[in-house]
Amino acid sequence: MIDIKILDTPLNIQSCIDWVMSPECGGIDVFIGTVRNATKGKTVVQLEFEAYESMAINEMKKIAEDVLQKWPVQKILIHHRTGLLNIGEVPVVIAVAAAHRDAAFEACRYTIDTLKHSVPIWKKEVFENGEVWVAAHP
Amino acid sequence: MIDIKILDTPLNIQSCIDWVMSPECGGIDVFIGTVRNATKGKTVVQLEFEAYESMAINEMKKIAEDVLQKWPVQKILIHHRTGLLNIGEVPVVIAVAAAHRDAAFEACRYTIDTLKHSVPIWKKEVFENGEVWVAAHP
Amino acid sequence: MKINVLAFGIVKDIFGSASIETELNGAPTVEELKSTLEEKYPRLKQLASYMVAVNNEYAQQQQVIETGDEIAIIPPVSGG
Amino acid sequence: MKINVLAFGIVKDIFGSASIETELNGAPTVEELKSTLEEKYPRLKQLASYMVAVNNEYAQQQQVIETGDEIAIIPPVSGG
Repeated sequence: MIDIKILDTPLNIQSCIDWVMSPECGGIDVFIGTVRNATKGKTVVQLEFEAYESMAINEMKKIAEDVLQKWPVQKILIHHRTGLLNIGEVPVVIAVAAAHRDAAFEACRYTIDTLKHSVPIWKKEVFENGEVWVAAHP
Repeated sequence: MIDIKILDTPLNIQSCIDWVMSPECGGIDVFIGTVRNATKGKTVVQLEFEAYESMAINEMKKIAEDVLQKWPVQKILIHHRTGLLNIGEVPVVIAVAAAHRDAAFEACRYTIDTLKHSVPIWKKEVFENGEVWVAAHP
Repeated sequence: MKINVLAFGIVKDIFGSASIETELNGAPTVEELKSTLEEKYPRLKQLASYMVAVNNEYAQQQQVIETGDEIAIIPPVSGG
Repeated sequence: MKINVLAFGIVKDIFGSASIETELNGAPTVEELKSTLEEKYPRLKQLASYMVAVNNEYAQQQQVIETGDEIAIIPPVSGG
């Protein structure tokens, strides 16, 4: 089972975990991205996330379907937030439930790695004296 | 920072995650063990966990200190529950926060793998018609 | 043929807008669209890379754009 | 020397109690404790394996047990 969402409100981690829990599963791995207060030694004030929503949902579904093909995973959830986020807030939650923990760990890591590579979502770092779209320039 | 606990009451996953969150961290990996409804095709009714508490705390601390040596991890939490657990309940929560996600994933997986190998906690599977201490016999 | 092009992230800054309209001849390919846009918005060439999406899918250079397709410029992604 | 031995998991079932007392001569090693216990409780030998903990640490076979040490029998663990 797959649950994919892009939300402009705070992500509810407990609800994400509740959704993946099931009596057939023995292990859940959850990845939670959080906004760091610094990047490459520079103080970060806020992050802004923008998504090309229809395509981002599309690409996240592809990743989730891929995971269900590759690993014996029961449930996978990917929630990504958009808009302005403060330090410590959560842009992304990925939760994977499987009968055995190895599959949960591997699938969860694959999901965040692939998401960062292929899903059309963009992050702008807001500093004290300027802002920059991450990874835009070489 | 390290937080190790053995509790005979339900684990609060959200509090575990709140404890590891910090402004220096960009990634949190959380492993949640859950009680499965079956093992090797047999229906499980309940699990009972017993700990040699003082030594289990000791061994879990060793794992956590080992993690802080081996990976650039900020915070690690290991909470294990004891007593009778029903299907879907949570015997263990491990949460690891790091600046970067690779360290969080690797440290979290190392922690649960090592815990299952070295920490003096025992699990009894309760079936419809009998019960068995897991792994006791060859 | 008139093409509406959606912009995201830094491309929105480059276009100065969340979408622009551009005129292309005949049955243009993705490659031709890119050339035309790069001529009009040279800062596109300074990006680490960028892709074109057609109907919510990453498109190849030779893919032909058809009337009604949803076209978007995808600068390097950085979600998660 | 009287030794109090803590039991957990299946060893509690084998001993029929959460702890037992046993008598050993002189300055016994962990190995000697195991032999004595296995004689009294042969089911210990049917376990996949078991360790002895002295003062909350896994002990080697040749470790000498001293008065006041906390001794526990650790059958195969299965937490998590």
